[in-house]
Amino acid sequence: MSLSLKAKVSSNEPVGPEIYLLSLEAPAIADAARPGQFVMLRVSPGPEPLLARPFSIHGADGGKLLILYQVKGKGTKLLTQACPGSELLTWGPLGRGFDLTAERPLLVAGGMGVAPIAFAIEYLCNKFDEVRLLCGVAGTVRHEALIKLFAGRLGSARVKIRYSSEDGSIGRKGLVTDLLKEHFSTSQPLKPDTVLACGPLPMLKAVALLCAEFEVACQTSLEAPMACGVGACLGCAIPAAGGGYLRACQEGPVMEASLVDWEKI
Amino acid sequence: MSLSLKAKVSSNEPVGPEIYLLSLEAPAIADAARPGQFVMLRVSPGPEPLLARPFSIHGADGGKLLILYQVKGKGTKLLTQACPGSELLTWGPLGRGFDLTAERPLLVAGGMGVAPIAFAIEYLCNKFDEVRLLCGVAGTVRHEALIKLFAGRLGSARVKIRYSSEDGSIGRKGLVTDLLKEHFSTSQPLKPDTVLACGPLPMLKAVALLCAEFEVACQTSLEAPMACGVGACLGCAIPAAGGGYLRACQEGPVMEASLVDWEKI
Amino acid sequence: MSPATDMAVTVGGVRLANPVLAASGTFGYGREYSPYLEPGAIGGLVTKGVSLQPRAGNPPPRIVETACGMLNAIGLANVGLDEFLAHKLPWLTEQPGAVVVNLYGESVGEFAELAQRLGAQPGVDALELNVSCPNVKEGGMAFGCHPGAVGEVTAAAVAGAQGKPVWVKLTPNVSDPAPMALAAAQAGAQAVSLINTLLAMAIDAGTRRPKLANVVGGLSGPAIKPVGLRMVWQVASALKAEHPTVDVVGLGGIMSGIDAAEYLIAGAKAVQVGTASFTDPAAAGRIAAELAAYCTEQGVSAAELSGSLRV
Amino acid sequence: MSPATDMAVTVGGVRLANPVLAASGTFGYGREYSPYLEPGAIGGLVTKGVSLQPRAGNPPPRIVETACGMLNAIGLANVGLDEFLAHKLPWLTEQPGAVVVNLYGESVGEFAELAQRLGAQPGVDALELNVSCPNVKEGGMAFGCHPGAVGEVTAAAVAGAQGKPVWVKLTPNVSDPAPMALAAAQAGAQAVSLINTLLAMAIDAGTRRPKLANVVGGLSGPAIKPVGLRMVWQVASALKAEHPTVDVVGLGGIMSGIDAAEYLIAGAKAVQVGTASFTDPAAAGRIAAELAAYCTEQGVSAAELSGSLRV
Ligand SMILES: Cc1cc2nc3c(=O)[nH]c(=O)nc-3n(C[C@H](O)[C@H](O)[C@H](O)COP(=O)(O)OP(=O)(O)OC[C@H]3O[C@@H](n4cnc5c(N)ncnc54)[C@H](O)[C@@H]3O)c2cc1C
Ligand SMILES: Cc1cc2nc3c(=O)[nH]c(=O)nc-3n(C[C@H](O)[C@H](O)[C@H](O)COP(=O)(O)OP(=O)(O)OC[C@H]3O[C@@H](n4cnc5c(N)ncnc54)[C@H](O)[C@@H]3O)c2cc1C
Ligand SMILES: Cc1cc2nc3c(=O)[nH]c(=O)nc-3n(C[C@H](O)[C@H](O)[C@H](O)COP(=O)(O)O)c2cc1C
Ligand SMILES: Cc1cc2nc3c(=O)[nH]c(=O)nc-3n(C[C@H](O)[C@H](O)[C@H](O)COP(=O)(O)O)c2cc1C
Ligand code: FES
Ligand code: FES
Repeated sequence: MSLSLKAKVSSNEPVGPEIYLLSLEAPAIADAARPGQFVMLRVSPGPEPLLARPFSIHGADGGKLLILYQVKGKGTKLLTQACPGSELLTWGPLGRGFDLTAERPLLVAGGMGVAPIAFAIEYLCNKFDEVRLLCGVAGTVRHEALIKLFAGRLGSARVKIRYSSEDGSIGRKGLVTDLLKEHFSTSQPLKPDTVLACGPLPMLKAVALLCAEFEVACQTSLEAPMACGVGACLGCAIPAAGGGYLRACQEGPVMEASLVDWEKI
Repeated sequence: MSLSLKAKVSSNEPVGPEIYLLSLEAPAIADAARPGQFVMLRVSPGPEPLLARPFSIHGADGGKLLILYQVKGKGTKLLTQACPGSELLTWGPLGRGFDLTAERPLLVAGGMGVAPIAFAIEYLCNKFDEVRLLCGVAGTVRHEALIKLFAGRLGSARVKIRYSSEDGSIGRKGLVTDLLKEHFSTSQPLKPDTVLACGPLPMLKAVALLCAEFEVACQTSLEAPMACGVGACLGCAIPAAGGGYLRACQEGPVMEASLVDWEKI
Repeated sequence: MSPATDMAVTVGGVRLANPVLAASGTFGYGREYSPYLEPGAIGGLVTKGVSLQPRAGNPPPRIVETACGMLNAIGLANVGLDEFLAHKLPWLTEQPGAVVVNLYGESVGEFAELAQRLGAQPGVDALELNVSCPNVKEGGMAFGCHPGAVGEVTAAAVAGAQGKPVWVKLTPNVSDPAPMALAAAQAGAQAVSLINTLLAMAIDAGTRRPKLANVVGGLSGPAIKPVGLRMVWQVASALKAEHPTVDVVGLGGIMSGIDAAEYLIAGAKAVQVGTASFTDPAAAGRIAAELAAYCTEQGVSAAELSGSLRV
Repeated sequence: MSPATDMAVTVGGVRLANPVLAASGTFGYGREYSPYLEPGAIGGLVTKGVSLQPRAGNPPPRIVETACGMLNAIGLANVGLDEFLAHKLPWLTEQPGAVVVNLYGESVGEFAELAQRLGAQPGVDALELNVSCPNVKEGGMAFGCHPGAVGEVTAAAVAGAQGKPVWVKLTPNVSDPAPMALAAAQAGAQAVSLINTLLAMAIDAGTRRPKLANVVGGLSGPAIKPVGLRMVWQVASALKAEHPTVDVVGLGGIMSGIDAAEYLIAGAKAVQVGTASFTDPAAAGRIAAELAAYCTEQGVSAAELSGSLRV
């Protein structure tokens, strides 16, 4: 059950260049949250900027809702100024999260795509002795914060991370799809049965294609401009494989890759 | 010469309920400022609220521009949140200030009208051994801050203040015009030759009428909604005695009472 | 809060517990917002525009934020009449509050057919004809800019609607909406609602492309409130003179109870809350409560407030 | 900053050092803003509307702030032609930058007379006919909503103007401004400028009175930018097809160099900065500099940017 409330900011700290970790007091939302779901967050009480911003739930811990966000434009810039104690109108949890029933899930994150993936990892760590993540970053400099975050919050012995970086400064030089291809080719017969992916659109597209090629189920967490977040405005249309559109906020943000028309998107 | 600059906030402190004293680093504006002039101040860098707010210059001291303001609506509310170190787009000094060449000036302030009057008093204290002010307030509770301010910043031996209050809690019970009438009747032959007044419109109107009756010159500092502050938009129209309109920002804010059509205003 | 004043109104043939409705296209089919509003908090809702056939709508991007506003080019995506009747209307009928069905046809005949089939539904309280959508090629705004076309569409719908009140939703993309309102009234509409969105556009200077795939879209939100108020006042004044029984439903940029009050003062009998619901899913309910508080404070009923502008 | 790219444009028969002009009614007679702008910072200015006789304008309040916008009902207050020629134009003539005189008549004859007397002034680079003011009873918007009237006024002004370029300022209070633009072009205008303000209204719920003494006023500022962009694109597309030598001057809500770039991309050859000057007296100069920086970054000249929208 989703609900709307004025969530008090517990903390809102930079964890890296242009990347912040926001913690909100929103027990009712945190308790109901499942990995892959998101919330809508109003960054200003006034009419400007007008619309709420969607953010994945990065964690839900003791009544606190964690959001990991990157400064992109005026809304996220304003958000950095939200002081502890101030209140932000928040509604959620929203949308369809990851289906975490797979036997041998493989997580794939690109850049800020880690935000929801981290929540999924926590969840899966309760279920499996080993959780595998392939993580693509630009490099240690630009994504130092994310890498630190993994080393820290997700640094459980159970999480096995392999990195790729565009500049070669960490892990394999190249794209995360290179890692994925390698993984598919070498992990036989224990090839993953499902890939759970979040990241930039070109990455998701490449991941979806690769999964199709290797006949592995694939769930992608997609972004679209959103107004309502609750399925009412029809603004967040994602072209569907069968023609027509799916709503990122309702049939998504996590969608089976096979349901998406990756050509039109 | 007026100019526009990003003025750094030196301090912005409440001095009473809903009344703040703002100090801005704006040497070029402060140096040029004369009593009765004003500045335009942008309270937000974004498009909302859109227009700058006009504020009288309350003082100009060592490169600092002082503004005494009351929280009225969203703009002044936002202004209370301007932290020291932040910058506010400011232009000025603007408009026609008080003509301070009179031999026996009498100052009359109602409520927040004290903001520009205080600057005029400082100026006149350099010229005269005694400066007389009639000051009308609602009462000691609502206007405690203003009264303290007088006792403090203007508490020079040269300033002779008489109060009136609507609730009788300080000075004479009644309106400041009662004091003024009394003063006119009893100060012969040293009746003031000019009244300099600032306050709410009904007060200014009553002061102007009284001055006309006692044949004393009267300068009133008027308010009008303003967009540009520089004489360009023609938004700040004040009905003129001879028909037509005067611009509060250009022919005012201080206007000879005889130039104003007090019936139409 | 139990308002000390009477908030009930009868508008366009429909009795409402309070004058606040949710606007078409911004409240889905009602259920989307049920987690966020107390049942009965608002007077009712206007559904997303229903067409005879399901419509997929325009390609994305469909929405973009602008200064104190937003553009949308949804393209009247909707589930279509059959699906609406089978799966959306039954739930709506069970809820307290009026159900106004917004409908959209590509021809006069389609409007008539929609009115006929929807008019036959006991759960439907009124029909709102969308002759003002800026985001579709056929029908929509093309109808809404000509009094003759508005009259024709309205007459056809009224004839089909079997006594169900017909409201006509007017476009702001005209010099003066009054002739359209008068044409609708003349043809039997019991209310006109305005404004729909202003035809507008946004450009990405980085890519030099339109920000909407549809190139143009409709502007809504606080930015347009002054235009909405002006048009409601124009139309209410015109109707008062010539068709005093025909009501005005006002909308455009309503974000607070005070905004709603302004529309009532300008001459609306009820209001609709649109984009505000996107900025706060509980907005419509909050606005109804704020309006009641305002009326109590002012000591007027909602009906008395309507048209009380002192010019 | 010395822009690495060519910012000069020729628009409506006038050569501008850069495509940013100050808009009529928002920049006085130029001198009011001289303390705040470097000489030559902008391409030029459009004066406050000049009429044959001085006009006192509407009673106050004349302005009110709205969400990301403002309403004005100045009522074309101005010093009148004689005073303008005697005391405003001489100073303007000495400044760098083009001088476009905005003029307003209550009849076709007045427009012709104004055009004749102003056209004879060497210091005047072009005339801009205001057929779109929402705040006056006679003329103004009444002319601007009918292609026939626009054509007639334009033809009369062109005949009087002794070869001085005539621009026509169009109203947004129409369904489609293109017919007005085509009529102006047909009648000899060398440019059309749009948009003027949107007819609008604000109400004080406390007093239940209009916030403007004139009841209605014109909406300007960032709130209207999406409407302005749409109309500029519509008009530029129409003129390109039928009168490719007639230019578009775009305005409405321009607050930054990027906003200005959007208007150029939509098809304007130059832009005007209006309400922004109220929010920052140096806005027009800043916007010209930001636009130059954008053009340099994108590696295009201002002329190349114009009409480069990829739809
Ligand atoms: C379901 C969902 C979950 C998300 N989760 C996260 C998250 O966990 N952390 C995070 O940092 N960001 C997340 N985002 C993206 C985030 O919503 C946008 O970065 C944010 O809305 C930008 O707001 P802004 O005002 O700063 O930028 P704006 O000024 O609005 O725009 C700046 C730039 O960002 C782009 N942008 C704006 N909105 C979106 C959007 N909804 N999706 C993608 N790009 C956009 C614009 O096109 C523009 O180029 C998520 C988006 C969605 C749809
Ligand atoms: C020349 C001049 C000098 C001024 N000096 C001072 C000063 O020294 N200290 C001070 O506290 N205030 C001063 N004011 C008034 C001040 O400008 C307004 O209080 C302020 O603009 C209100 O802004 P807001 O956003 O808080 O209110 P808004 O939300 O804009 O409005 C709140 C209320 O204030 C009224 N209001 C808005 N603007 C004005 C205005 N320009 N004049 C009068 N009422 C207005 C509105 O009608 C409304 O009722 C001065 C005004 C002028 C014209
Ligand atoms: C996303 C969206 C979808 C809309 N869909 C419809 C629709 O289907 N039918 C209709 O008559 N109006 C539709 N509208 C217009 C609104 O009902 C309303 O008239 C307009 O948004 C102005 O009100 P507002 O400023 O309160 O949003 C839509 C508006 C938005 C923002
Ligand atoms: C206070 C004010 C006065 C105006 N006076 C005139 C005028 O005299 N003649 C004219 O053609 N336009 C006039 N305008 C319209 C502007 O030139 C411009 O078209 C409009 O404000 C939209 O641009 P903006 O959003 O950048 O302000 C005026 C606008 C304002 C705000
Ligand atoms: S964001 Fe409104 S339907 Fe998805
Ligand atoms: S405020 Fe613009 S002319 Fe006075």
